[in-house]
Amino acid sequence: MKAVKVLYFASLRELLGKSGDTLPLDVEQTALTIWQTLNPNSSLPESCLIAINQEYAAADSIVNAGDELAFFPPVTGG
Amino acid sequence: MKAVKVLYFASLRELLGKSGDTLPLDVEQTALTIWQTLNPNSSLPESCLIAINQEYAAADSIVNAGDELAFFPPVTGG
Amino acid sequence: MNKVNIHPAPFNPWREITDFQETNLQGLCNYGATATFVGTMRDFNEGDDVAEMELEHYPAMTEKQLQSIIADAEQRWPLQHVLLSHRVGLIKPADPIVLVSVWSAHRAAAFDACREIMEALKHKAPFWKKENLSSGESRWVASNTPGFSED
Amino acid sequence: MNKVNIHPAPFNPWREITDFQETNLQGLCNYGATATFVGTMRDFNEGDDVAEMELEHYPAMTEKQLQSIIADAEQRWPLQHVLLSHRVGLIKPADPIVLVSVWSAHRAAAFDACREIMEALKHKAPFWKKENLSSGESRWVASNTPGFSED
Repeated sequence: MKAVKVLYFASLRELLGKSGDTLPLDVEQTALTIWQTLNPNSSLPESCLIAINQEYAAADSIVNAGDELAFFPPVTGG
Repeated sequence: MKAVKVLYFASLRELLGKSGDTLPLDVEQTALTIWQTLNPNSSLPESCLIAINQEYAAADSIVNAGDELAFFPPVTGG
Repeated sequence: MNKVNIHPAPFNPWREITDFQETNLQGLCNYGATATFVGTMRDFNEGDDVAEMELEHYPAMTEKQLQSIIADAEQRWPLQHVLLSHRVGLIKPADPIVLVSVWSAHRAAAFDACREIMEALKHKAPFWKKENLSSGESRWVASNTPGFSED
Repeated sequence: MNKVNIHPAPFNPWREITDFQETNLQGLCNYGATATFVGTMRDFNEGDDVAEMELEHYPAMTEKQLQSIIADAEQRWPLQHVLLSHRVGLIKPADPIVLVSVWSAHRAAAFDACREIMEALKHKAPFWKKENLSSGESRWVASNTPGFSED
């Protein structure tokens, strides 16, 4: 069965105590739904950024099996 | 007797065929008057820049004996 | 010719520009302007002494985002070359963190593009800084300082 | 710490920055931003091939003006160091002509000051360029290209 690979970075990774998850996925779902499934006790932080296959996306963007989904705090590089 | 040292640069130097003049100076005069005395056959070009003691000045700025007076075209460095 | 480098170890930005020019611009006489920015780690931030910094990133996305930032700039200005380097890992004060270098025929495009690339990188590239303070405390940097003077 | 150099022979701007940092910034961790501009001779201008260029200046005034341009910038922005170098004499295509390098705590001041110093130099410093074209003709450059995009 196909799955979605989920990644967490920086303060979010530390907050959740994990750097990623793998979620089996039958039908497409939104990024938010996937977060809620994987992290039922933590609401998605308001400032959280989302990327699907390394491109910025929104909470209601559609994620398909095989995609790479990432959640992370505001970036602070440079 | 004291004098004013006059310098010409770049295209103005080539136009006049000289890089400088020395003019004995009894009383203070304007930069324009000094130009007219030294170059009776060439009117001061409109775009000409003027410096007195290496600071920008105007055609009616006063020049004293001992000063260094310079005439030059618009600058094109950098 | 564009180049993106991610450095897990200290790098010398001036040597990197020199090498890039020797490799890619040898014999070229068409560029008149090179605008460059180097960001360096300070030992002081928000009132505290910073002993070191950990720079985390999202490798697969970093490269894509940096290339996309360069492509956006190339749409807006006539650029000849862009060199973009960023440090990751454990960083010490005075270490260079980021290098943006832009070559163009004229200075207006070089200045504009260098600054815009730097701002885009600050807002879009997936890097995160964690400061280890001299006091022993650690904290994630919450947001970037503004890129333009408030006037 | 500020430095002004007038070079009668070719100079390497990246080596110059490196030397300046090694001499003056060793052990300092307070600068977060270095903005740099290098102007280089192109072999093409206003539709003609340029073989070489003669750069004349007014030595006594050049130094005074460049120092005054730096002092003006220091009044407007919190700058830590400024390095300003300019070539004079006979210049070949791809030779660096000018280097402006500014160190500050934050990038907004470094970017703003670097660009403003470059514009001020173009408008106030007593340098003149004469182009020797490949055709054998010579001509004085009449005015500078604009420093900002017309938009």
